[in-house]
Amino acid sequence: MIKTTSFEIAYHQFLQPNGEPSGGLPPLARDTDTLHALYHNMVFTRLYDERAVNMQRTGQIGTFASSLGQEAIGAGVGHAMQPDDIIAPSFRESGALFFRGFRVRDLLLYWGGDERGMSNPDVGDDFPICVPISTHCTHAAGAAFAVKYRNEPRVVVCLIGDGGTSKGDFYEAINLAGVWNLPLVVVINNNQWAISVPRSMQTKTETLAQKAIAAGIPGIQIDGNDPIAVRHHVAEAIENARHGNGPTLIEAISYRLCHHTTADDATRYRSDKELEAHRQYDPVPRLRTYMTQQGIWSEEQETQLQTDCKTAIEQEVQHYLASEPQPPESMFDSLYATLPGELESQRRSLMGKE
Amino acid sequence: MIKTTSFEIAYHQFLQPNGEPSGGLPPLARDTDTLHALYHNMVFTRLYDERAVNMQRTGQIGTFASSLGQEAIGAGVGHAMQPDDIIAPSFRESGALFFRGFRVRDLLLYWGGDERGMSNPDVGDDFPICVPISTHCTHAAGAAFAVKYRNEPRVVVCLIGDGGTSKGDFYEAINLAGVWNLPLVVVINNNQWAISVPRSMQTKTETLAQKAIAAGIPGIQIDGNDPIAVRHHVAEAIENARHGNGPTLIEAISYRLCHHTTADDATRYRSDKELEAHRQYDPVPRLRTYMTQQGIWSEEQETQLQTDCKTAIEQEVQHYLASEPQPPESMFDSLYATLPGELESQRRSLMGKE
Amino acid sequence: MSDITMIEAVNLALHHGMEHDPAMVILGEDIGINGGVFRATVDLLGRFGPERVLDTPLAENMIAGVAVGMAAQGLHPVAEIQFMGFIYPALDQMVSHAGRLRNRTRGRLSCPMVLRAPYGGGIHAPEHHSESTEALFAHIPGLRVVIPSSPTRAYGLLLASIRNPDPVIFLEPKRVYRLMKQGVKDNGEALPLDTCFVLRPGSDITLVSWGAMMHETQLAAEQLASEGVDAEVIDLATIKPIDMETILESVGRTGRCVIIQEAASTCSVGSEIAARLAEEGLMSLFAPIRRVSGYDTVMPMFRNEKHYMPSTERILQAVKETLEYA
Amino acid sequence: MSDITMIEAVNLALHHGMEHDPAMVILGEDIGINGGVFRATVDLLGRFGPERVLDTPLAENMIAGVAVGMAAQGLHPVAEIQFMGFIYPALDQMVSHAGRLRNRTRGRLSCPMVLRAPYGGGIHAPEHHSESTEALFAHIPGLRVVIPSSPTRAYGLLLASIRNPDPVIFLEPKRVYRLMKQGVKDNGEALPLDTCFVLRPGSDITLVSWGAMMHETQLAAEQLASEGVDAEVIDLATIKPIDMETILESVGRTGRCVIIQEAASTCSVGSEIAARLAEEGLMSLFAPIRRVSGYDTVMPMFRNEKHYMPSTERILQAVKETLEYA
Ligand SMILES: Cc1ncc(C[n+]2csc(CCOP(=O)(O)OP(=O)(O)O)c2C)c(N)n1
Ligand SMILES: Cc1ncc(C[n+]2csc(CCOP(=O)(O)OP(=O)(O)O)c2C)c(N)n1
Ligand SMILES: [Mg+2]
Ligand SMILES: [Mg+2]
Repeated sequence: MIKTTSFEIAYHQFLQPNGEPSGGLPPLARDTDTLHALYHNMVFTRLYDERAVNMQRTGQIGTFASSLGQEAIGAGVGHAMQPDDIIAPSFRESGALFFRGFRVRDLLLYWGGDERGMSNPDVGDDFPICVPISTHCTHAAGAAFAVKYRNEPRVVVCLIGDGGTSKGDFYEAINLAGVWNLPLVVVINNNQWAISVPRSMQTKTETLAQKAIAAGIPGIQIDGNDPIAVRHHVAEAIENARHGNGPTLIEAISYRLCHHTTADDATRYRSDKELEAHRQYDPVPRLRTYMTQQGIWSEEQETQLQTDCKTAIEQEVQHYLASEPQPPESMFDSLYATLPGELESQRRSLMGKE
Repeated sequence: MIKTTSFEIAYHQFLQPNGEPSGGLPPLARDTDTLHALYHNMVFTRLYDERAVNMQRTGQIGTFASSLGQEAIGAGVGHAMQPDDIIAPSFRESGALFFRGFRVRDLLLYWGGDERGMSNPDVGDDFPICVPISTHCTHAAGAAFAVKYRNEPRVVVCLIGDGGTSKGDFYEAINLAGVWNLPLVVVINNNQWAISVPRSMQTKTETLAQKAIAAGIPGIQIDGNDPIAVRHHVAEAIENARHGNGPTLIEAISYRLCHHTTADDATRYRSDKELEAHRQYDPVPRLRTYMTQQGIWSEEQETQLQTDCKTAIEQEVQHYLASEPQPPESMFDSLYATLPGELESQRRSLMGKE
Repeated sequence: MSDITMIEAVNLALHHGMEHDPAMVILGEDIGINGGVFRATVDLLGRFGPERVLDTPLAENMIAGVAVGMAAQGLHPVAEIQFMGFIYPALDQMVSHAGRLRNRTRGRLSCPMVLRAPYGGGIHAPEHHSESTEALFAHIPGLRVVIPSSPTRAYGLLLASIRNPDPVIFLEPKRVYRLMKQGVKDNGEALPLDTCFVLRPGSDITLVSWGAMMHETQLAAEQLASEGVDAEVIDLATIKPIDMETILESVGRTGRCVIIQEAASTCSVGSEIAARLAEEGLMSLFAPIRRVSGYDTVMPMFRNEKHYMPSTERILQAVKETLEYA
Repeated sequence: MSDITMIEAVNLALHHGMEHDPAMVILGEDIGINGGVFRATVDLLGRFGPERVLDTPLAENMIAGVAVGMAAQGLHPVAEIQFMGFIYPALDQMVSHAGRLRNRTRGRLSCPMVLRAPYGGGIHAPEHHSESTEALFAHIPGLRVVIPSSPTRAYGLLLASIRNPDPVIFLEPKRVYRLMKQGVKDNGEALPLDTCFVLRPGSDITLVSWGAMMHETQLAAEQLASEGVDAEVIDLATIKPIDMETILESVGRTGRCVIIQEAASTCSVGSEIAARLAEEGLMSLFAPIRRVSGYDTVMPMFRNEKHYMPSTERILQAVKETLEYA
């Protein structure tokens, strides 16, 4: 006797690489404000990344991870979230973090080696940047439980990379989200590389979205360089979760047009040819072309946007550069709610008082 | 634009619970020796379990995990393996271990709190029993790499429980096995409980076999109380792996007709009704009925088998009971290939020589 | 007030916490309808429901990580790891996140969680069921580690841990879960998380221990008393932070110290106490410090575990050598 | 023989191992075509091919577990964890299996593997890239822990670790990966895995350190020499087992000891050395032992990391206090 159970994974795209619609468009494709917001965020992020990479070169910050080429994911995710939702970011989603209220100065502080980068109270209870890959997936699930427990209409969005999907934390978290029906959306930035390890060496699966099947939750694959697809499908998943329909896994296919970080030299392991071939999928010109064709974007607006972003970023950079380091003893001061006695003396000795 | 990818998980059964074929049968269903071997192993294991549970009650061994009701899995897996293959067991597969050369005295030593239970050189490089759930999945993958690396025609078989599939180790191991195309077969004993946690609270998936889709490897579900299905499909997966076709995940559906271990009281969390309802799926009478209908099993053979098994087990029990404990200093003697100097003095002090 | 065992005291404290703190939830493997493999969580599911008493899938890393996420969002999760031998997958979350969340965000977020686990040997359990690796957590900044040794201290210290605004590893010496009964008042009174308990004042020698080994340590002290040796017995109780003041004061008076622990000796909590004595109390010592520890071997399987765990005899032997030192 | 850095010495030892031992394989994240994020494995893929130089998926627990499985089946895996901050998911496998396989099977199976990781701070890296948690592994029975502090010792100790029949945690102080060059003979000669290295004989005080802190320790010793203080400088090198004989002999002569480590102080390797001195060398001490350690705080992000790591000044201060003690 043989019975079978079937599963499907769909791939979605609205805008082709050349900016032409690839079929029916969702309502947001006609919503100028949304399109402008997405575009603004992408341009802003790209300029911020460029500036930050330069700052690293001149020693003004430390190792930095750009999101060049992947801006549609941060923008789409950040814009799809409601203010009260909660983000559990990895480290490559500056665009999403800007939507959440993180400022350039916060991120520069963080990459500049200063804990205050994650302390901005305006970002509410959003999680800080998470460096150990995939470990924040379970935090996101725990947070999703917390909001569900309190009957709050909030959703948690967790961002990870393609490499991150190989780690047990990821599976454990989506499995729990499935069985507990948690309001969680996990978005994979499949930029096709985990430092030097290509997507094909991470896993044998045809898609990363199908990993959802192991958790019994919906999984979809989207063109992660199509800001409309990201915004639309992430919002749909978020609203699903908000209405009690449980978690979704979204694989957003993109490409890392930059080095892994400023500490990396991708030319060691990646051909120029491959890199160049992917430039045509760049999300920024894609949305710009679409908006131009829709008659909602002009050269003047572009120029203005570039100027505005640069000015805003520059102001933030100056803020950052003017920041005094924290006093050395700050390493003791947020460690516990109340410093245990045994650390008082270590603190004093650090301050040269003993 | 929408594209879709599809996946299927099949369920296989050859013998119905009442012992009647449920469709076409594989060749082994006509192979008397194989059927006898499977049946012998199942009966032996059941009698061993019974004896061991009693020994625990009288303090002759410690906590013990019976495989009552799940004997078809151990038997089918153990018989499907070639001598040179490698098993990475969990702790509930005594039947498979008997096929591998572990003796009753070995297992009693182990459950009696004596490391020598896992030292029998006749079991070659089979892995020892693994207590921390799922942690041996990666060992199995590593072993599978080793045999592949040396071009040996060997396959590694890893056994875990339904609860074990929630743990990251499991996913990480099958993911690696997929992408490295390792000769690995992972068999899940889905006995529907992980101590008190029912299968439905482990995961939302319809099957456990579909977790294979997350690793891009074949997954099938079989009736784990049908010894013919287990033997056939495990052997098929093993031979596939042996011929370079990579790993398979097999979910064998069974039911834990016993307490979790002797330390557990399943009546606290499981209804008698549920338990009783599952007795009809018992693999032992199922195979016996089939063999009787085939005219290859008689009352006399049954009586003889019971007597033989009991005698053999009893001899082993006596062996175990006669075993002297290891000397206390044995805790030092297999810790390292050569004992570091600093431990020499600890060893001497244990022996009262210092 | 009734006489109860340590495991009942743990259960009582959990009930008290759940009763008074709607943000508290309990999670772990088999902690629901089964009431925990040691019965620590018995009746909680019935009383507080499956929204607050959460049987999880089998994944310790996940349990710890989910607790971190809950705690970051204002809940007070008390997570159980079934045995300390299975706590290692949870260590990453405790080291990398639980102990850092407050610091990393300069206080914007915090992590008020408790990770409970039965620990230690002596119950004739299978492999991996007898670990005493409290030192791993004691080494980690941002964590607290607490180990009770009696029903009253279990109750008071667990309540304190539940209310603590930072992550606490709460290790329960399962060998003494049911060894003794004490009258425990269910009055919600917590004990301090930074103070040793002097169980027996004495002037000749200081014995420091914690967890199940308090039992042998106290037996040794009684034996010594009958031989005219007046031992001071200290229950460390809070492993991190360590209340060195009490220990230094005591050793300042007795001049001799034996530290008793079940754990392997190297880089252990006993090492830390000895090191601090060597740094801060050296000149009051009349004799070398002695550690009586488990050996630096894998805890043997149970047929031989008694040879691993410090016995009253080993303690007495060390005490005598310390007293006789000249 | 050419002058090379420590990272080059690591690479050289890996090459030598691969060349002479067909059972050796290398695995980890980005260790193939990329040659490792620190270039430790550069050229190995090209020379030995993808069958033996294995870029893995991103999962440290898996890397360790797969290495255990390989080792159990006769291979000699050398696995890299990219940074020690990501080693915690691998700890379960090292504690529960690598350190126990031989013991569990009474020698039927064994686990000849090496787990390499760069460790320590001082390179202005992001969070989690500056850990010094060697004590966690040093506490675990069945493991060995090795930390080189110079190119020659990196070469000799890594070769010894590769050939060792038991699991070795090999931690590389990345801050000094490129700090100094030494002439390293690629002659395949291993160094012992149970012996300290006395880098500078001296009679006034014993300084014990390891890893990157050897640098500051040696600077301190030079400074002291210029002030007429003759410090003996010991590179611990093998963290587990500890060669106490050499240390005790030294402290027996000098009567004073300062232990310098980058790690947090509590339950650290420094605690262990201090404890053993307090047990076995107490009466030769003229002054309290001093540990100069990282604080028991999370290593600050890099803007402030210099305040965390022991400086030459802090070492000198501790030495002076120890010398002046009366
Ligand atoms: C647990 C862990 N292991 C290793 C690293 C080092 N590391 C940083 S990023 C990275 C690759 C991540 O790849 P992916 O998940 O695809 O994210 P991407 O960088 O491409 O955005 C690695 C290995 C880490 N941060 N955490
Ligand atoms: C990592 C780990 N966590 C917890 C346990 C305690 N424990 C032993 S068996 C078990 C349930 C296992 O369930 P399953 O995987 O379905 O196997 P089964 O016992 O049903 O054969 C648990 C939680 C363990 N051994 N290892
Ligand atoms: Mg990536
Ligand atoms: Mg089960």
